[in-house]
Amino acid sequence: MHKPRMHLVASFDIAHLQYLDEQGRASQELPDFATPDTLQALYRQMALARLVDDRAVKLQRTGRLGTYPSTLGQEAIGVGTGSAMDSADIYCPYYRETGALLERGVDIEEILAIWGGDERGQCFQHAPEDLPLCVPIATQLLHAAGVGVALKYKNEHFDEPQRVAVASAGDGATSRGDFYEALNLAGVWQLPAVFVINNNQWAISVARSDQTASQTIAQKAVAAGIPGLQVDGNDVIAVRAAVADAVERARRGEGPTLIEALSYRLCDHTTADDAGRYRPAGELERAQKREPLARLAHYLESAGHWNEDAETELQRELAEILEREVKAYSSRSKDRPAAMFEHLYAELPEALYEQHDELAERGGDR
Amino acid sequence: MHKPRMHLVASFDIAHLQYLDEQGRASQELPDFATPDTLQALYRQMALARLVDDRAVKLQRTGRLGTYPSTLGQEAIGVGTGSAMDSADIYCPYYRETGALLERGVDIEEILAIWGGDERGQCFQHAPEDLPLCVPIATQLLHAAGVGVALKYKNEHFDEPQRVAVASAGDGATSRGDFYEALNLAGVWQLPAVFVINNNQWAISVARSDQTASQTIAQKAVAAGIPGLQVDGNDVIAVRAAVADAVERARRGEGPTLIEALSYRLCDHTTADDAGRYRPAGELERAQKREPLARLAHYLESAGHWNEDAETELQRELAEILEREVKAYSSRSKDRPAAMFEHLYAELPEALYEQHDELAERGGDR
Amino acid sequence: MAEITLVEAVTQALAHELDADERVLVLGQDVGANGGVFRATDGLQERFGADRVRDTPLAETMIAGIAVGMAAQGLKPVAEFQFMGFIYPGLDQILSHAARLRNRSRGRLCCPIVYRAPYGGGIRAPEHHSESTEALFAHIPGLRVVVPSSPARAYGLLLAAIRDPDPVVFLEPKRIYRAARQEVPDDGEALPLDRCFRLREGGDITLISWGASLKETLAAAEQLAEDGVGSEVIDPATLKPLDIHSIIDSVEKTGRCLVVHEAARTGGLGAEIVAQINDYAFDLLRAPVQRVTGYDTVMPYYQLENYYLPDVERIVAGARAVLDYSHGGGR
Amino acid sequence: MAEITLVEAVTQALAHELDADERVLVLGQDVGANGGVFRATDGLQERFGADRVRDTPLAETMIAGIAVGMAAQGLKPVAEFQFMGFIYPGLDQILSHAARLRNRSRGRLCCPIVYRAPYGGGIRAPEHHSESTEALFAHIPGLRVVVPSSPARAYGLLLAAIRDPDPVVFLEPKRIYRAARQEVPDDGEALPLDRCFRLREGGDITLISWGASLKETLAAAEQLAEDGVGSEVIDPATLKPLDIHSIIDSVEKTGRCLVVHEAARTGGLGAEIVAQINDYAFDLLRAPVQRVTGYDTVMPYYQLENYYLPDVERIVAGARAVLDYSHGGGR
Ligand SMILES: Cc1ncc(C[n+]2csc(CCOP(=O)(O)OP(=O)(O)O)c2C)c(N)n1
Ligand SMILES: Cc1ncc(C[n+]2csc(CCOP(=O)(O)OP(=O)(O)O)c2C)c(N)n1
Ligand SMILES: [Mg+2]
Ligand SMILES: [Mg+2]
Repeated sequence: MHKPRMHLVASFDIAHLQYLDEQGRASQELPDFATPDTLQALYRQMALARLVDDRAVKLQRTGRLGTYPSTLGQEAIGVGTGSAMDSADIYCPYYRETGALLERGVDIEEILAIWGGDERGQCFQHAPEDLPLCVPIATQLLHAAGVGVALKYKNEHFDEPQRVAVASAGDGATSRGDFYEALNLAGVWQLPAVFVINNNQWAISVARSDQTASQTIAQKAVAAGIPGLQVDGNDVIAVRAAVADAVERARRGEGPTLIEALSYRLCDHTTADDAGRYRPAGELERAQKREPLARLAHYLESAGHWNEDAETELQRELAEILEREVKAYSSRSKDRPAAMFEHLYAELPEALYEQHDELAERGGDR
Repeated sequence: MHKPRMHLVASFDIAHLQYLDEQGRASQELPDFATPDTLQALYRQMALARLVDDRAVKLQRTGRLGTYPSTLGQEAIGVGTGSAMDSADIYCPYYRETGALLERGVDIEEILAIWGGDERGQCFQHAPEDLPLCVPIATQLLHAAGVGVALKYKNEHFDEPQRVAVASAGDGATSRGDFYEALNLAGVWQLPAVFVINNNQWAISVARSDQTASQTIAQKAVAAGIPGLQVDGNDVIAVRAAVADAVERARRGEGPTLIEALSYRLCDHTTADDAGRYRPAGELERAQKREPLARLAHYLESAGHWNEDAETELQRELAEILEREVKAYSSRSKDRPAAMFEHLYAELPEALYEQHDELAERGGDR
Repeated sequence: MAEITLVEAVTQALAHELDADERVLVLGQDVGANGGVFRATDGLQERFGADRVRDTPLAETMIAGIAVGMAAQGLKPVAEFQFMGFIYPGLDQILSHAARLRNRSRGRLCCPIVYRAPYGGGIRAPEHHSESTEALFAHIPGLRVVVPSSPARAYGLLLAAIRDPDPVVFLEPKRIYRAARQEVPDDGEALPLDRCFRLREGGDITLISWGASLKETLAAAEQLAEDGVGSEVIDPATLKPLDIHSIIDSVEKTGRCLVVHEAARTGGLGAEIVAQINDYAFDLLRAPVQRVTGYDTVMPYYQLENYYLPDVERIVAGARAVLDYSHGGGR
Repeated sequence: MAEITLVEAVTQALAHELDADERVLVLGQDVGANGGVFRATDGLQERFGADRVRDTPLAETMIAGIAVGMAAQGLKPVAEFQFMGFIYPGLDQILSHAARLRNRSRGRLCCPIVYRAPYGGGIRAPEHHSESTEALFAHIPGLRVVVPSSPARAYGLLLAAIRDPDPVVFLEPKRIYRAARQEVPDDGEALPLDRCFRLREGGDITLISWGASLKETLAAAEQLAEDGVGSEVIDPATLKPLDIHSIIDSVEKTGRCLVVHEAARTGGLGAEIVAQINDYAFDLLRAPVQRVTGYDTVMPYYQLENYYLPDVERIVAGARAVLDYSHGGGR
């Protein structure tokens, strides 16, 4: 049979954004925000995230922390995303988030407390409206859509300035229905929402190519009729530029965006994982050459805005901050057992008095 | 800020297939299968589906059937799809399926029994491997993916000839995570599966444009990295050609396809619905002009393969079949109450003996 | 004042709260122009606008999940699942998030959500349209589960559910959506979510049921009364947290109790009620608490559904068995 | 013969059935090269190929749903959910389809599926990784729910589950995955899915538990024995359908019973056991059957999880309360 004639009804392009190449050279004119000060600040936050991660892994190894998911190699995504948001915007994080949380003002002590098995870490004293870290994969994307509904509604009904919901997830998360349902709703309701995917090439041991046949994650936006783009996730300038642009469009009422940030997980999935079991030989080494901190440092150095002394001074300052926070974490008192009832409902129902009291007694609260 | 330079990484086109235009004129050379005999057979099945639907609605109105979802106006989709499959292929139907079920050899009596509240209708005596009609929206698409896994596996491990799983769903169903998860798996595992969407423009009262912002349903395939295309769903030749092509590619191991068949629900959602509450004035009338039966009849007439006598004779023959089947339905005995336990497990567990026996007693079975 | 049905009472409560509190939003499939497949939201979109009463795309996980995000930002979503049989894709979001957000954020954020769904069988509906799986929700810490059984209780309890600062699963017995009419003043008076309702007084046996089954339970009580047996009929209405003490008060008086529910027996809420009566009133029991329930099988297609549902005859027989029970000795 | 752990017994059973029956396929997240996050599928992909032991994309609804389609076509999928906390998105497919396909097709098609998941708390895991919601599944008609509590039972019960022609939810108590070793011959001998296991004989009280809690329950029995109290310890193992008669046999002897489970109390499976003991053995009870369980709140983050889990002290105290119970009169 000869090939039938078909009529074109729709076309889509997926584009990729990069400012700094792998050697830290500007591959195009940098965006306006990329002043030396701002770039140094971004570098600082990525360096801090790396230190926190490193320490957290060590704390876990010595039994002082539970399972911990490091962001090693992916710091540009969290920091770029967080730095592109207004503090009044709402962040709906997944769990691999150290950089973004630091940008959002979450205390290092809080981050450690969460992974140290203490709900009080989720209090986010300096980001009180952000959602807690989210473990069930992709579920937070629907929360972000819901937050977007509320922010749009409050803007229209309560004259609140338009705020934006930003959510993050991993590449594996894009296989879940929640991801797609969130994007679809955001599209059809034109929600002020930005979805940032940390495509670190792995979902635990499942490689990106075994996760989906789509050539890019960004093109999944096509299914929802929303814009989708790829950024170099090891280029913090690109991440910040893309997220900032998406956030501003959302703020202007122009709807949601899906951003795929390409990076690589330069570490085990978590401290409970051993990537040696499944990672092909050589892959890690190749990826290491593209990592985000060295790249930005190279750029700043070659532009004359960074040097060894600055680095030493920065590391000293960050180490001090870290020590202080780790100390605060280590000296926290344990939560009271009865606390597990005290926030279950706004008011403890009578039906739970007995159980609550038994627990309070056991915890020595009374 | 000036617009950054971005690098194109992927491009996608969505195309639309039609053979017969709204007036029943060939808009391009017809495919090889479109012999007068075959087209008459397709017409016959569509006409039968329409009669069954009409009668089922009447049976419901007189209390002799439960809620019924008519396929009025969408007959080309079911008949086109069913006729493109081999009998050994597996169909995973949704609930709006009269035409496809007739093609699959399901008895009219069985169809009526299902909607008449009798599980035995799902026995599908002449389509014993097809899945039962599926009510929870989009869930059957995952079953089709699973059937696809099995068919591919059995081909590779048990030397079974390659069979194909075909599933159907409505436009509303494409908003559900199950839809996307099924497509994504089918893509990454290159499953022999074809997903046919009856885009009848409405999901009960929710218009297609309130369901998703995507310009087409077909483009949702892009998210899964699989081919997606649109067909004129009122053109049975186009439906059959597209499905047959997709089925054959699947059979050759070339993976899944998403097919969006554009049509219109020329009836209430079900007998429990009143589309008058939400359907914009004029829409129904406009859609009626595009309906599939008249279109094919016009084509056949103008080609000299159909006339009034043939139509009269066909209607007489079909009415006879229908009477016989309705009579068989009406004279069915009620299922025994205890039957609700007899197929719950392969063997009734001891824990259920008492309940089973109580029910058998109440049903007069013992 | 006109008398209204249970489903109209639902509409009246929704309208009252939409009117009273701009943070209240109604959302779900076909809740807009169509007014819901049972007309529970009839006229609401016209009155309050498509922003307050929203048709969603067809995705239950989404409905359950966005409600969490909306609530975290201070709105009060009232989300409809079209039938209880389609609530399951939302269970993860309800269980893992809605029910936990307050606790896991140590009170920083909360989820004042109402998840509504028509519930139960007996209306000759298609497959999957007749579910009564309240027990799944009653096992989830952090939720409230409420089932009204009359127009007045539907109104008062739904007001309370919407005003409640925590998530409520509100299950509407659709078999009695239009079974009876009652005067229900639109006075904004909520009913308590922590108290049983005593629907009938009596001293010989306590009959506990909720939702549509109360219809048959009350009829059974009537029939027992003809034989001189006094039944106390209790409607817990709020199934979680359960007001066990009102139940115990009644059992203290009667010493005999029967629980009636439409859901499958094993692991149904009846078991929990039996266990708690045992905990608190074992010594007072003159017979084991018994259950008349749906069978431990899938709710059949509609031709057989009346065999599945507890009917008056089974309830009377169950009560008789409790009443006639006499210790075989042993203790 | 080497002694193996519970998780190794799971691997051994999977390998046995993969080897014996080419229709058996193992699928789930990270079950391939990684061998599962708990190594339950360690080495299986290497041995049987990536076609038999498959890494899936990250989508639980999908995992639950494709198993139905695979089973309908005669395969025997053994699907792993990485943790029980991530099974909920699969619930709709399990409840609405896997559990019903045989019934709704009147026996034409069926679902010989095993849905496996590591289950329970006590391993200092992150949030959502410590669920024990077996009661949700035990309420669903058409399912079997199985929880092994030793390497030998894990092996024998998993073989039975895989061979069973109907869907089985197989919950593996991960706290005891490596708690003990036992010789488990790889002889392909399945254990019955309709019988309780009596783990200890005794005449004074019946202690019923399953999964990891049996560890503490047996320790409590030991402690009670030091005080001269004989405990009969029963592991139902198959929680649905429940072999209540073996339980009744024991209660006939002891007249006293305590149920211990890690899941939240309200609506937990303990309630059903209490209710059924009441149904069948009310007269023989010398005290109300009581429950020592997890609390009716969300399983806390790990710092407090040991307060949540029933420990030996609470079990002994619970048993003491049953043993010391004396009628306050009334009946
Ligand atoms: C619903 C759900 N399923 C499974 C898990 C277990 N799990 C934790 S992380 C992970 C992989 C996630 O991969 P990806 O989305 O790529 O994020 P990454 O960890 O690589 O950043 C899995 C399967 C989970 N947390 N939630
Ligand atoms: C999971 C689920 N949610 C809701 C429903 C109720 N319902 C039945 S049909 C329908 C609309 C379906 O629309 P569409 O997918 O476009 O198919 P159509 O009926 O138009 O052919 C809805 C919401 C259902 N059956 N299943
Ligand atoms: Mg990843
Ligand atoms: Mg439709």
